[in-house]
Amino acid sequence: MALTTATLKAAYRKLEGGIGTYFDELNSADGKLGDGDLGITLTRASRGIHEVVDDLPEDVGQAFLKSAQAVTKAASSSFGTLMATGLMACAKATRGRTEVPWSEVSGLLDQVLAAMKARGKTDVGMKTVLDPLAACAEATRGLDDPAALMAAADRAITETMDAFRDKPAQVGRARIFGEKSQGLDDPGMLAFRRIVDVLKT
Amino acid sequence: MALTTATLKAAYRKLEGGIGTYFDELNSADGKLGDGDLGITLTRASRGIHEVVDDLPEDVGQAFLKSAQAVTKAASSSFGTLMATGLMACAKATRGRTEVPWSEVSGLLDQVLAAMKARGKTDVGMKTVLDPLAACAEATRGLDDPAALMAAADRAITETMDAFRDKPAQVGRARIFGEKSQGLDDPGMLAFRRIVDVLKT
Amino acid sequence: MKKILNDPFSYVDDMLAGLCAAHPDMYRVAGDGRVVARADAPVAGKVGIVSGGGSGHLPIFTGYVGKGLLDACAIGDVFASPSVDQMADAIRVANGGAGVLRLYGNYGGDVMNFDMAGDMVEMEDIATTTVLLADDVASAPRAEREKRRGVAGMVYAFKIAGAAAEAGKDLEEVTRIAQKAADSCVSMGAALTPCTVPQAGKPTFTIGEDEMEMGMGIHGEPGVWRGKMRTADEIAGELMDNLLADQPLVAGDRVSVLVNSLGATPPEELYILYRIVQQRLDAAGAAIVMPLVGRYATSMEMAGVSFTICKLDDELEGCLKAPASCAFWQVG
Amino acid sequence: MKKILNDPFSYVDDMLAGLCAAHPDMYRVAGDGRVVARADAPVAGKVGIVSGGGSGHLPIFTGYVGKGLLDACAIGDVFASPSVDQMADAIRVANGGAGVLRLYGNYGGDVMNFDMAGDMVEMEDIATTTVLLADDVASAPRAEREKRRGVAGMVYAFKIAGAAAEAGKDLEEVTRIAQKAADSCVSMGAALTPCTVPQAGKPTFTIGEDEMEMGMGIHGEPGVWRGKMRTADEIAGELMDNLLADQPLVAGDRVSVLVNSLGATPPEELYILYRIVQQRLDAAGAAIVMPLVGRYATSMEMAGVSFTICKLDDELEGCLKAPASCAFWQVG
Ligand SMILES: Nc1ncnc2c1ncn2[C@@H]1O[C@H](COP(=O)(O)OP(=O)(O)O)[C@@H](O)[C@H]1O
Ligand SMILES: Nc1ncnc2c1ncn2[C@@H]1O[C@H](COP(=O)(O)OP(=O)(O)O)[C@@H](O)[C@H]1O
Ligand SMILES: [Mg+2]
Ligand SMILES: [Mg+2]
Ligand SMILES: [Mg+2]
Ligand SMILES: [Mg+2]
Repeated sequence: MALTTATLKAAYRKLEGGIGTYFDELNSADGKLGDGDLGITLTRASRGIHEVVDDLPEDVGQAFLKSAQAVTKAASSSFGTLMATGLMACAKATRGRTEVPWSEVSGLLDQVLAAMKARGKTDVGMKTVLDPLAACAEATRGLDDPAALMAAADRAITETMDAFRDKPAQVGRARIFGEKSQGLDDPGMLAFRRIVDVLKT
Repeated sequence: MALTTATLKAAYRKLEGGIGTYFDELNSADGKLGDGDLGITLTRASRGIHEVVDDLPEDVGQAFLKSAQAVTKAASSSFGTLMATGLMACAKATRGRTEVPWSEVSGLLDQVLAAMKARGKTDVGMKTVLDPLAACAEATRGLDDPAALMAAADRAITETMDAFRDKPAQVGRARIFGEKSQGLDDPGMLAFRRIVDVLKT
Repeated sequence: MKKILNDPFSYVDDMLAGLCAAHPDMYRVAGDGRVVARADAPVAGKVGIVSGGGSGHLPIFTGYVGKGLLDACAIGDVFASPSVDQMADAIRVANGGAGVLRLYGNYGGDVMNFDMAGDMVEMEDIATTTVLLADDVASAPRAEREKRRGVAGMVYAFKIAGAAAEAGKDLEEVTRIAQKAADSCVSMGAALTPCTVPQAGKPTFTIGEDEMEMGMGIHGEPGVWRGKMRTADEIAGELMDNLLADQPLVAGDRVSVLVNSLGATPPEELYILYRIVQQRLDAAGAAIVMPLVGRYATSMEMAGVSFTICKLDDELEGCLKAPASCAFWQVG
Repeated sequence: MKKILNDPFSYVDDMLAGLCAAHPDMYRVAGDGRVVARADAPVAGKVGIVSGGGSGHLPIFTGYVGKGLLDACAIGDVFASPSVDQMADAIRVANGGAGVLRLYGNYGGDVMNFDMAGDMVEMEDIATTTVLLADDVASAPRAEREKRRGVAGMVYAFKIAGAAAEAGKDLEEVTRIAQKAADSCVSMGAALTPCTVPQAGKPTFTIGEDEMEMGMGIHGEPGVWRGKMRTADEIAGELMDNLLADQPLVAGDRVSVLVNSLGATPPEELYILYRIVQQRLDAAGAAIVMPLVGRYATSMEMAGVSFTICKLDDELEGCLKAPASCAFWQVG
């Protein structure tokens, strides 16, 4: 079994149906440490993808590219741009293929992480969405079953969030809240958590 | 007996002591139909006179002139300017004299009224301070006893205010309130009423 | 609404001190401190133009002292008339020997005081004339036009009369042109929130969180109706309806238009309104000349807006476009 | 606070339509409608300067498109970054063949998007450089200066870089001068009330009737302290203390200073504050050049103020005083 454009389409449709549940939660988590638009950003991103999902080509790389472009247009907040950057990295890695073995997921996450680091000019360990992402890349290494991949990612996110909760934010708008951010989840991490929560159902 | 600078000084001091009682009442009456500064205006006028009252010259005309100038400086709202205009008219009529017979009061009021009409570019009958003033000029005609003069003025004011209360305002800021002004005393009439109330005690 | 100030009773004096400190090349204080004059006033041989009124309306009145605009201005407390002496001082400092035009808004107290000030300086052989702005169509019907309040139309009158004086016209001519400018302006406004007069310490009126008042004056004088907030396009439409009914336009007319914030309303919202202003003037066949969008005549931090239409002929248009400069406005 | 609008979701588009309708000689819409360019852009052979950011800060950013200022600007929703595509379009329309400087405020989303936009146009052989404004001293200590938010210092950077580009300097020179201008600016603000982002429909934060927040950012980002309202002189004194501690001045220094309203605060109150600004700069022995007092960088109808000190050398001073014009500001 492998990741195809059909897998992607199903995931996007699931996200579109489910992410609304977390709209207020994400806005208000971002409101405590930033500008309160993170729920809006995810909704806009999934609406942007909605416009293209029916027409995504068989070429998985092209499908990723089209979704990256859609997110760029629809959601220009930091998280939206990071998402688009990650999708673009996937596009590059899967260009010209209609099937991507599940065993490559961990490696894809490495590419995503590298692209986001470059775009965000930051590294892991700063209490951002990069940290659960890095943990997922590690935790999924060597796995090639979608359910096992999902379970490993799920655990990795929980552990990372627990580990970072009491540290101060060091990047993005949350940085200026300094000590106030200790004890609060990074909004971007929470957003990642919720995306996986929707996808795993 | 006659009106002298000593009479004027006593009246000014009485006013200064007593007008504060009506500060809020006059502000709020003016607030209903104008800009709510009529209590402030009378207080400022009497403070202005306070600055000069000790030095008022024996020449009644000069004493009126000095008080007119003091009011002009201190109170530049419509009512203040009308007061100064009235005092200036008295100054002209009494220039060079140290005693003015009480029998001339009615004639003085005629002069005051004429000057105010010219300054305000308006006439009696429009529901302004001019109406009780005109009534006082009439009511005091032929009288030469200060107590009788005061009693006649007092009655004339009451009658005029009763007669005008239900008419709409036609001049000044109150005009634009149109029908809303019916049933409400003109603030300038009320101010005149309160000045006489203080002086008659 | 919160205000940045020291003592409410020093609000105006502190403001004038800062204004003249920031722009010493433009403004200087004259008289007892409540007169602001062009730094180079009086300009010998030029007709002087003075205005005056209460503070709290910047740039009106004080701000428009400058080349091609006013020569001097008498400044009262917030929303209160200056005194006769201050007005007389303003006239004196503006007098370059060619006489002085008093150009100001139609408010009872101001009129009586400026008249008295004119009587005073007459003894000093200064010739004066008067032109009153009475442009607020919401404050009286056209049949009683002379009773209307003066509002943002002053901006056009100052600019046009200022250009005429700068061009060397005599007192009679400057007065004629100023009167024509005043007669060419119609204005109307709508208020959304009150403002706070520092000495009063509380808002000048109260209004519901979802209410607005159409036709309100710039000191909170009553308007035409109070009711639920309307959309931008509805507000603009109603203001234009009233202005065009009062002063109809025909195809080929040339007008300038001022979309003015009363203070807090941001330029973003003025531009939203401007779309409709333009549509309506286009529909009437009128050409728009030098539209003004911004804060030209305010009531401190009041939220709200006013529209002024100034109908032009060649003479007025020439004066409107002539160079002028003050700290708040520069033309040419 | 009440807003004049139609649909919150059309706020920015309605605003841009009105802006370009009112000033067709200045501005035109480009790209997908969320780019505003100089009417005559691109200017062949001239280095282009683009900026971009969220709406709701007029005159910043869009308003400063004009001769001697910006060539184009990408405009997001209120307080939200424009998209990568919009930024790329702004760069394209600004490109007169001599390269384009991206000059904007240090906000994470804007930076990522402008970087991405730069990557896109690189493929089209447009050379680009970047200078970020990071002038808000309240947002990070000087040791971490590159993390500071960009606020009203942008006004100086736009003006100075714009003059350098207008003078025909090449991309490297314009970038060097822009960077020097950005490095010369320190700013700090204080907020008294929030504002309302139309799509959110409620105020961005709450604050007590008698409270203020010192050091707050222009989107309501947290400041240094929140507490009881202070007097104008205390507020001005504290802002100047912070600015002068961050960027000390010595006798003979030349500076410009911007006393800026965040929106609702009227010019009267800016001038009250200016007295202290001038006193403190005089006491430091610094000469004030071309002080700016007004609404230059706002947060819609927020009440509050910011001060910016821009330390000048001959090159910066020359650029600051060079002619420039847009609908909101005219120099020379
Ligand atoms: N430079 C960066 N590098 C990595 N992650 C970042 C960066 N900036 C922001 N983020 C992530 O994005 C989240 C905020 O996203 P978003 O609300 O879209 O930001 P904003 O509204 O400030 O543009 C943060 O919680 C953080 O996880
Ligand atoms: N033109 C006028 N002629 C006669 N009386 C006038 C005139 N204008 C105002 N008044 C009187 O003055 C009163 C208002 O005084 P005041 O509050 O000082 O006016 P404002 O504050 O509007 O300048 C009115 O109630 C009226 O009696
Ligand atoms: Mg956010
Ligand atoms: Mg955001
Ligand atoms: Mg009054
Ligand atoms: Mg008054």
